[in-house]
Amino acid sequence: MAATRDMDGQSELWETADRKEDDAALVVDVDGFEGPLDLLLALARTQKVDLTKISILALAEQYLAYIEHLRQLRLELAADYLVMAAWLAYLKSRLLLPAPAPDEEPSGEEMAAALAFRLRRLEAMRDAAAKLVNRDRLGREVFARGMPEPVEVIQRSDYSATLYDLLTAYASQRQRLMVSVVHVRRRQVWSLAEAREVLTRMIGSIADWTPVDVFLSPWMQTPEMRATVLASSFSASLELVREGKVELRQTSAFASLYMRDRDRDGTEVNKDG
Amino acid sequence: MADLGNLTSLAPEERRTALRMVEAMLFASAEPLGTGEIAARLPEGSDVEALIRELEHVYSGRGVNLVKVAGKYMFRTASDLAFLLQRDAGDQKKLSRAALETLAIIAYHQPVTRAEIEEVRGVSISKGTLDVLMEAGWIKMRGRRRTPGRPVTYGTTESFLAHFGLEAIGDLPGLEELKGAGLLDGRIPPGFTVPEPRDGDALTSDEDPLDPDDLLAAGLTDHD
Amino acid sequence: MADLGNLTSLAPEERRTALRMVEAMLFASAEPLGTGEIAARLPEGSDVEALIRELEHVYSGRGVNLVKVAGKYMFRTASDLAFLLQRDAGDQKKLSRAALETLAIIAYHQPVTRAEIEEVRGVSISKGTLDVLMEAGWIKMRGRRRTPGRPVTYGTTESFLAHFGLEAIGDLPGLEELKGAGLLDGRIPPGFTVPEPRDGDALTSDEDPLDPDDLLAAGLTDHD
Repeated sequence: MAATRDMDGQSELWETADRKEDDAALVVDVDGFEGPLDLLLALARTQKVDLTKISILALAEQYLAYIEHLRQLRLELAADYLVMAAWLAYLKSRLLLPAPAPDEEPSGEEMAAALAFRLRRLEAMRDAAAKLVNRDRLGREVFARGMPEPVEVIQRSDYSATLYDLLTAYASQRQRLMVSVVHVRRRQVWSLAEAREVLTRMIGSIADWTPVDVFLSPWMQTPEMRATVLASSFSASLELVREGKVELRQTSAFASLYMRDRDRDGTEVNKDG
Repeated sequence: MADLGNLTSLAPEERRTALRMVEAMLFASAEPLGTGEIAARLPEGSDVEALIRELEHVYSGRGVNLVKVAGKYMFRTASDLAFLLQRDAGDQKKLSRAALETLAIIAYHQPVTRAEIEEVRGVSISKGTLDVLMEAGWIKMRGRRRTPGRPVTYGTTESFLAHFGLEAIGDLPGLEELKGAGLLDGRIPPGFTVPEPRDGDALTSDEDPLDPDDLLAAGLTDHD
Repeated sequence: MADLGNLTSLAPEERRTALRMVEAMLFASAEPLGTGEIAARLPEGSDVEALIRELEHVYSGRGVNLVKVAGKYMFRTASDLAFLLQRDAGDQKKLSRAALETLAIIAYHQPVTRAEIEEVRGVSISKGTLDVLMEAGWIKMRGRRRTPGRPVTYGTTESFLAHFGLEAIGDLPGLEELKGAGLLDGRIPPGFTVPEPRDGDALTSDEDPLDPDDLLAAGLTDHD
């Protein structure tokens, strides 16, 4: 076989390409053959003649003997090996016995020629496969561009961005930040949770009725904040009242809202009671 | 004169630019490009063939060559430098002997049905074998044979040609000898019909197009 | 004299072969190659630098150029011919503004933690933003900052450099260059600086290596 160019590569590709024609090597391993035709081809090679000059009769006998040998070893044989054996036995009889009256049946010679043709064709295809596999193959011996730049078909979607995009993005965001550094950073919205947290922290330091806007004043330095701080802390303080933690007092509509620690007061009440 | 006019009328500078463009396009692609694809991006009236011939010449002795495969052009490394690069080919798929033989039979006998492949090999092929070849992108379903049962016919793909460095199916190694020996042509004993390998996707007179279902089933093989 | 001896002692034929080898290697490689990697496959004593300079020269006016990115070499379509390849760029995804800004901050401020990125941007970044950049192969986890919580530090990859055509991170323009390019306008408050980006994977003094778990979690980002 021609498949000897690259021993390592070949044996991977050709699994058992170098099966020997040796009779002895044909031991019992029918599994190694790809069907009866493959086995016949291997046997034919033992005749060491051109396949066009092969004796099909001798080959048939070889095959039958081999199968018989396997059966004596009580090996299970796939059905197609046995079908081939039966066909070869029939072929043998047709070749040996005088031809029956000419009819539609192909003659023994025609059958033998057909078999010889099939063997030659199989061998030819094997050689062709070997020649194919020994060509300079793309990705094995010869290589395409390793880093193709997408032209025709784009297999995977790539992210596109230019250095200009990158620098623009960086510069503009740094610039944005520069601007916000100049102004005092402020929160636009005081959340209920924040208000509640601040109020809770303060409860302990409230001695007596204290206007809520007094101790919220540090958070209300700008008019924008005033609304959100008042709204959130009012809601939060109502929550705290409901939970019995503070008391609220307002003398009249729109007057200042006063707040004091309920616990402190509560203890007094308890003492009183 | 009219035909050559376009080329010869190019100023040297324009010609050089066109050459650079062809070079860039072919170099950028890992797939073979046809002259049509190349021409589509060149200035109108460029003589693509002449430009390619010139590039072929420029690169002929280099580490990278311009070759024609599957009727298209691609750059690839020079084959004498295989020793240098083979270690790059780490994750090659290993083809079984059965798969390789099947591939050869499909290549030389296409369009060919599964039954015909089995007839040549004298053994049935496992479903996996054709799948592996289709997955590798080397074979595809072509159509259906107009015989009872309408069996699917198989043929090779463009990437088969590219992979094995063939310009066309007619360049398959030993094709002429096989034909001459009658192993591919009609001179065969009764009961054996072996069609000749045919190029191209055009269906033969005894092939029908695939049904929509076949195309769905073929899936990845239909990309070419 | 001793240094040059190796090169000049090469016979013209050997030199030509070595040149072809370098050309083929660079063509076939799936990533940029360093001189060390190239030298490893050349005959002992080859002057890789000289061979590359010659190849660079050969390709300098061509449709494809040999360029140096991230200290390594690769072939790339000549930039004036990029339009030839852009026709098909339709499938490319554009990076979101958030991703682009995050990438830029990582590039300039690396090694940088997520909290630091958020500090520079003034807004929090979603996990998805970093994932997109990792998926694009442009950023990677470098290590962990030696501060409470040991946050992961991010940096850019070699393919970031390759994509943006930078030879090194240090090539990113500084404050003055950004101003010069009109990207930053004149009203820059005192104390405003643009960091001098640092190159290389070597950990800084306040970085620990990544934990083994990090590497597992990083998955696809670990290929470089």
